Amino acid sequence: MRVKLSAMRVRNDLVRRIEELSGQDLLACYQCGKCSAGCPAAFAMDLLPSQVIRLVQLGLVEEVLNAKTPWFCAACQTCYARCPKGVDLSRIMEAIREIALQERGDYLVIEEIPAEELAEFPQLAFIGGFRKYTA
Amino acid sequence: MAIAPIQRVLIIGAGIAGMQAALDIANAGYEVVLVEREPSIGGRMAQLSETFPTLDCAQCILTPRTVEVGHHEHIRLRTYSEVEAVEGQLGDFRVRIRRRAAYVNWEVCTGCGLCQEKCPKKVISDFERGIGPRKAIYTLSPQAVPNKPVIDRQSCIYFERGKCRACEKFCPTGAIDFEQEDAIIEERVGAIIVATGYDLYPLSLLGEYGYGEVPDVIDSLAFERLLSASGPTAGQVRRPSDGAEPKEVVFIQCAGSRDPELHKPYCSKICCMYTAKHAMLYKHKVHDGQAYVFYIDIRSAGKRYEEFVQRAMEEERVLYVRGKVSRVFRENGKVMVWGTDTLSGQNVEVAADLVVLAPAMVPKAGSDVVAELLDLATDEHGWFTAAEANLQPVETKRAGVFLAGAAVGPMDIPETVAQASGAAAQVLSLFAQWAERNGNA
Amino acid sequence: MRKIGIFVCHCGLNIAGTIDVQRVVEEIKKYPGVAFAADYKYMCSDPGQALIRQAIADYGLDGIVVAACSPAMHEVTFRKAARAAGVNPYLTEIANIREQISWVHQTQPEEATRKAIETIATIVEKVRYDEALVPFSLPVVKRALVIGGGIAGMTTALHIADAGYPVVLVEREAQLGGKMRQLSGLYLNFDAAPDLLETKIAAVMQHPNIQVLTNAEVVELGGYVGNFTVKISSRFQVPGYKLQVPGSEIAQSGINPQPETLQPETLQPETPQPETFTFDIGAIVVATGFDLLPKSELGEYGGGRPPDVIDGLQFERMLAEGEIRRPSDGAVPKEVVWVQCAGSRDPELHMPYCSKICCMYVAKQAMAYKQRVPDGQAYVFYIDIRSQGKGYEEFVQRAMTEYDVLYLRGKVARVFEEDGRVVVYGVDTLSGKAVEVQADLVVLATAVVPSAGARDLAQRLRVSTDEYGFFSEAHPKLRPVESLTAGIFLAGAAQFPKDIPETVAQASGAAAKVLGLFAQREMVQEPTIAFVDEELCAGCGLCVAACPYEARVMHPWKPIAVVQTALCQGCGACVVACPNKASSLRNLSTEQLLTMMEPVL
Amino acid sequence: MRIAYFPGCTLNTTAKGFDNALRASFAALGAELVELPEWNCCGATFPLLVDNMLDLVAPTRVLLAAQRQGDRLAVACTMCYNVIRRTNNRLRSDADALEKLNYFIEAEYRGGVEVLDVLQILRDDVGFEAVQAAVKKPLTGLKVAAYYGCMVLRPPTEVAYDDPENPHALDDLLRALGAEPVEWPHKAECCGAYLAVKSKEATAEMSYRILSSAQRAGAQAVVTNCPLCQFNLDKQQLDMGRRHGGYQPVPVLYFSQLLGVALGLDTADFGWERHYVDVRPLLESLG
Repeated sequence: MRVKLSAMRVRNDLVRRIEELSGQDLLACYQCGKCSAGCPAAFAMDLLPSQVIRLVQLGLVEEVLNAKTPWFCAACQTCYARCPKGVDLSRIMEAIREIALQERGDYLVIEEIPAEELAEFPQLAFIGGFRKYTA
Repeated sequence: MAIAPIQRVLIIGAGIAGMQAALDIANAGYEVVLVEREPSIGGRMAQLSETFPTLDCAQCILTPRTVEVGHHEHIRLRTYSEVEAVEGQLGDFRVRIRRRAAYVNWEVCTGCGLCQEKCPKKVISDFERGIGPRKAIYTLSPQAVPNKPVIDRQSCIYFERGKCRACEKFCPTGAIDFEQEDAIIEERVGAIIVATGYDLYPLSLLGEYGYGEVPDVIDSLAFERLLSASGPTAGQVRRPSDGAEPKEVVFIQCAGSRDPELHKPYCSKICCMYTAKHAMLYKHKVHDGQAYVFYIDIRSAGKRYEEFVQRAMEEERVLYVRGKVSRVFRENGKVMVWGTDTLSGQNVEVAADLVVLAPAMVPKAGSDVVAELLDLATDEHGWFTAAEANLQPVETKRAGVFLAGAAVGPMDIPETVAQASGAAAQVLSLFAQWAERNGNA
Repeated sequence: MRKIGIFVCHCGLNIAGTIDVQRVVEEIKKYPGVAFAADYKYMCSDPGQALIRQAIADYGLDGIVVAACSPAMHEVTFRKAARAAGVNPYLTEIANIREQISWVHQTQPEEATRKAIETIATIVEKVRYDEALVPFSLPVVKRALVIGGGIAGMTTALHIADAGYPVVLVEREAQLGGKMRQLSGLYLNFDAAPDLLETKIAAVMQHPNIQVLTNAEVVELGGYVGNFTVKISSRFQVPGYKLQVPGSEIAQSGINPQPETLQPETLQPETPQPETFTFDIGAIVVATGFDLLPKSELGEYGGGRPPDVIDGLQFERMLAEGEIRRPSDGAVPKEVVWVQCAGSRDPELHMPYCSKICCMYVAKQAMAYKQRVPDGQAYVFYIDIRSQGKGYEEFVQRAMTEYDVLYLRGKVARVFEEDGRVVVYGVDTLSGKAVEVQADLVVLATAVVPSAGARDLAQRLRVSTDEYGFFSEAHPKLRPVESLTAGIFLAGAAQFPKDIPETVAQASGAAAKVLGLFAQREMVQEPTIAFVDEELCAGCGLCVAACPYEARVMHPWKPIAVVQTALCQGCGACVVACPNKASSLRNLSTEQLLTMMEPVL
Repeated sequence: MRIAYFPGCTLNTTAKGFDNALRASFAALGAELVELPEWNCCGATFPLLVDNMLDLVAPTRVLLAAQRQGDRLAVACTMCYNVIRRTNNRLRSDADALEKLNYFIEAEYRGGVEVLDVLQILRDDVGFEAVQAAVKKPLTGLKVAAYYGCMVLRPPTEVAYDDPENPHALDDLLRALGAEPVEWPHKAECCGAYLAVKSKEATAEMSYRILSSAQRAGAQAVVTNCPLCQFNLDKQQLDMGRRHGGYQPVPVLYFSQLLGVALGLDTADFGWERHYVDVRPLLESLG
C-alpha cells in the first residue's frame, strides 16, 4: 500500500492537534532513534517510539491511534532526558492517548482487574493508571 | 634552468576557484593569464540565487569579485577562449590559446545591449538551464564581466540564411564583425592552475525520473535560475509547463550519485546543502507550499550546516523522507513521485506540481582534453588527481601544475575558495623562490 | 566654489529603461555648483571614461559625480579615470541610481526619475564638502607568526618559509605534530600517519626560515596588520628543538627576538623557567586545532568511567601501537561498537553541529580493526553517514561490503558495563528494532570542540570566535581563511572541524594570504576613516569602548582619544558614541551628512 | 531542624512502613518531619498536555498548604515529589498559569516554596557524615543495589538533584550506613510504573531486567526510594520463577527502613509484613 503524501495529509487536523496538545514540534525530531534505543518498554511495543513520531510526521495518525505503543509508554522520560533535539516524546504519547480516549473511549475497564489485585495496588499506580488509561 | 623562470601563471577556468587563485596571485604582484571558455567569468556561481548557510545573494557577493578580476592590472582575461596546446615545463610553459570568434569587436563594443534587444532570434539558454531564452547574440547576464556579447554561430539567422544583420544595423559603434576569425594567442608562463570546475550528470540517463519527458521535472541549477531575481521568472517560482505556482514540490537527492551500479558511485557532496536551501527559499516564496526532500543520508557537515538543515525542518516545515525515489511520472497534470520512507517502513507517493532533481556532479566537459594537454592524471570518473590526497591536495604529479576547486571533485564554495587560495600559495611560493634566485643571479 | 561635473550612465537599459536620463541631466544641470552634466550609454566603457576625462579638461572640473551602478562595482574605475585627468580620487563619488533606484522601481518611472535627481543632488552636496585625501601607506614587517604546530600550522609555515620569509612557529606542546601525532593511519589508503608527519616535522625543523618555539604560548599582541608586536612565553625548550634560527637571518632583518626576563644560560634544564620573547610580526596564522569533548560529559555513555569505553583518539593510539587490546584486561576485543555523534548534532544537551570527521575515521577504524582482528565483529551506530569527499563514499561502502562492518542507523541511548562486557542499547531505525550489543570495547566518536584555551587566545588576539570557540572566518563563502581582523588568518580545525586534506588545502590558502600581504612593498590604507578633533575631545573614552576594531585608544598622557589609523575601518561607531561630536569620519562629516539631506527633504 | 512534610497517599497506606521508618529516622537524626496539617492527593501524574490545567489544581493545593508552613516542603514519595516539583516549576515560570490556578483555588500561592525530596534533605541538610556518625548498627557486609527509578531523575533539568545518568546519592547513603552498594547499570531504568495496572507482562519483564541485573552484580537486596518501584519490583517476583527458570527472589526495601535499622531504632512498625519477598531473614542474618 502506497501512502499518498500531500500537504493536506502531513498537516492534517490530528497532526496539529497532537502538536497543540503536546506543545511539541514534531518536525524538530530528526529521527536519530535515541528514544527507541533507550526505551525500557520498547520490547513490548508494536511501533518503536521514534516510529510513532515518524508516522505522525507523515500524517499517518490513524496508524498511531491503532498502535499499542502509546499505551506502553510509562512516561519515564528516559527518551526526553536524552533527546538531542529536546523533543518530549512522553508528551506526544500523552496527546495520542488523549485523542484515542476521546475518540474511542476508555482503554482500561476497571471491572477487568481482579478485585484482590485492585486492593493491593498502591494508590499512585492506581490513580496514575486511571489517568493514563481512561478519559 | 638555463633561463630565468617566468613569474607568470596560467589559470584555466574563471569560476570562483580560478578567480580566487587569480586574485591571490595578482594581488601579490604577479601576472596572471586567466582563460575562460564562456564569454564571461564567474562560472557556476554566477548561476546561483542565494548561497547556504547565510542565504547571501550569490550575485551580490560574486559581482565585486568578477569586477575586481575584470579590472585587475595584473590579470589578463582571456574569455571565450580555450587552451589548445601546452609545451615546456615548470618555469617556462609555452601556451597556445584559441580565442573563439565572437563576431563582435570587443575593442569597439561598449556593451550597450542594443544588439541583444534587436536580435530577432530567440534560443533556449544554457545559462538559464533550458528554462529561459537568450538571443543569438548574447551575454550570459547583465552583470557579465566582460560585458561584451558574442554571436552564437549555430543559431544566428545571418550565418544560417545569409541575411538579417539586425545587430550590425543597430550597433552604435559598428562593433559587429561577421568576418571575425578565431585568434591564436601565445603566452609564456611559469606555472599553471587548473580550475575547470564541474557539470551536472545528464539526467536523460536516469529514465525513471522522467527528466526531459515531464516538463515539470527540472534540475537543481534550473531551480537556482527560477529562484534568482535575475532569472527568467525574476525570482518567482513558476513551473515550466504552465507557469503556475507549484504548491507541492519534491526535491530528489542523489539523482545519479551514490549509485555504483548504474551511475556514479561517489557522493556529490553539495546537494544536501543546496537542496535544504532550495526547500527553504521555496517556502520563503510560496508560504503555503509543501516541500518534500527525499534523501539517503543528510550530509550537512560544515560550519552552521547542520543547524541550517534543522532550520529547514523546524522553521520551514520541510518534510524530509529517508529513501531513494524509484519513479517519477506524469499523471492527471501532476508529477507523481513514488518513494519510500525507510524510517516508518512505508511506501509513499506524492502528487507533486514540480520535481527538482539534484544530479550527480561530473567533471566539466572538456576537462579530459585539458588533462591530456597537461599530461595530468584523472581518476576513473575524470576528476583530476592530486599528487597525494592527504598532504598534497592541490599539487599534481607534474611540477608547476596545480589544481583548484571542483576540477578535483565535488566541493562547495568555501572549500573551493580555501583550496584555490592553497593552489595560489603553491604558485606564490615558487615565484618568491624564483624572485630570490633571479635577484641573486 | 567647487566645479562639479555629473555623468549619468544609462547602463544599457538597466537605468535608462526606467529612469528618464535626459531629464535627469537637464534638471541636475540647474543645481548649484554643477558646471557640467552629460549622459552616456555605458559610462564605465572606454569611451565613457574618455568623456569624463575630456570634460574635466574642458570645464576645469574639480569634483565628479557618476550616477551609475553600486560603488562596489565601479567606484575604483571612475576614481582612476578622474585621477588620470588630475582630480583627486576622493573628490569623485558615485550616486547609485541602478541597484537602489532603477532596479527596484521598474514600475514607477516617474518617481524613479525624481528619486534619481534627488539622489544625485545629495552626492553633489557631499562632493562639495569632500576633502582631497591621500591614502596612507604603512610598512609591512615580513615575518609571520604561526600559532599551533599541528599539520595545519606546519603546512602554512612551510609555504611562507619556502617563499623566503621568516616564520615563528609557536607550539604549546613539547613537540610538533598536533593531533596528527596521535593518529595511526589515514584514510583512504591507510598511509601511516607517523611517517608522513615525521617528514613534515623534519622539513619544518630543518628549514632555515622557520623558528620553532615549543612549550610556548602567545601571551600578548599589540599593533595591527603588517606591524604586530607579539609576546611569546616559552616554558622551556626541549633539547633537540631549535631555539634560534641562524643569527644572520635575524640580524639581516634587523629585528632580534628579545628575551626580556632571563638569559638562556641561566636556565637549568631541570627547573624550566618561563622565558618571554618579543617579535615584530607582519601577519599571523591561527592554527590551534581541536580537542575532543570529554567523555565525562556523556553520562549516558558511562561518563568516562568504564575503562573499555574509549574515544576515537584512544583507539587511534591502539592502532598505532599495533595491537588492539581492551584497556580493562588486555583481551583482544571480538565485538566492537562505534558510537557516532557522541555529543554532536545535539543542540539540546551538547554540540548542535556535526563534527564532520567522525563518519570517515570511524569507517577507517572499523576497517583497521577488522584487518587486525579478522574474526571480530564491528558495529557502527550512526544517524546519517557523511562520507562526502573524493573516494569517501566508496570507502565507507568498502567497510560494509569488504569488511562486513555492520552499520546500524540509530543513536545509541546507553552504554554501561555489566558482567565484564560493555552493553550498548541501540536501535536500528530502518528495521524498527531496538537492539542491544554485548560488546568488548566501545569507541565513542566524541564531538570535536575547539582546542582548550582557544577562547582566551582569541581574546588576546582580538579576533572573534563563534559561540563554541571556533575562530570566525571573515565571510563563510568567499573569505574562509581570513579572520575579521586584518592580518590574522585561520588554518585548519581552529575554524571548524576538518579532515586532513581539507586542513592542508586551507592551511595553504592561509599561507597565500600571508604571501599576498608580504609581496607588497607597503600597505595602502584608505583615508576615509575616523579622526578626533582634539579641541572637542573630552577624553571620556566612550569611543574606545564603541570601536569594534580596537582602533581607538586613549592618548598615553593627554586626556584625549586617538585613532589607530591602520585599524580603523571607517564604520562610524565612534561618531555615534561621541557626546561632544569630536569624532568624525573623513568625507562623511556630520555637517556633510546634514547638507546631503537637504535636497531630499 | 523542622521541615514541612508531605507523605502522600501511598505512604499513608501500602507504604506505611516507608513513612514510619522515615519519620523515626529523621527524628533520631534531629530533623523533624512536620506533616502538613491538611493535604490532598497530588494527582499521581504530572499532566503532560499543554491545556490540562485542571490536573495542576491538586498539586497547587499541596503547595499552598506548604506555603502556610514555611518555604520548604519535604516529599517522601518520589512520584509526589516529581508532580509537585514540576507543578511548582511551571507556576514559577508561567505567570499566566499561576494566576489562573490561584483564581481557581481562590487563594494565593506565590511560588516561593522549595520542593525537596527527603533523600536530598538527608544529603544536603542532615549530611551523610552526620548519618554515618549516628549509625549504631552498621550494615556491614550487606551488599545492596541502590535503585532510583525515574521520578527523582527525569526530566533532569526539572527534578534531578543528582547525576541523572549515574546517580549516587542513595549509594552514598547506603555506604554511610555501612552497607556495600554494588556497581550496577540499571539503577535508573524504569520498572514500568503504572503499566502494572494494565500490562502485568510488560511490568514483569521490566522488573526482571532490573532485579536480575542487581543480583548478577551480587546484591542481596534492592533498596529504593519509590513506593511504586518497590511495589512493582517486589510483587512481580512472586511468579518470576515461572517465567524465568531458576530465578531466586531478592528483597526490595525502602532506604528509610535500612536507615532505621542502622540507626538502631525500633523497627516494629516498619511494615515488614507488607513485603512480598520477606526481608526479615536477610536482616536477621546481619545480626
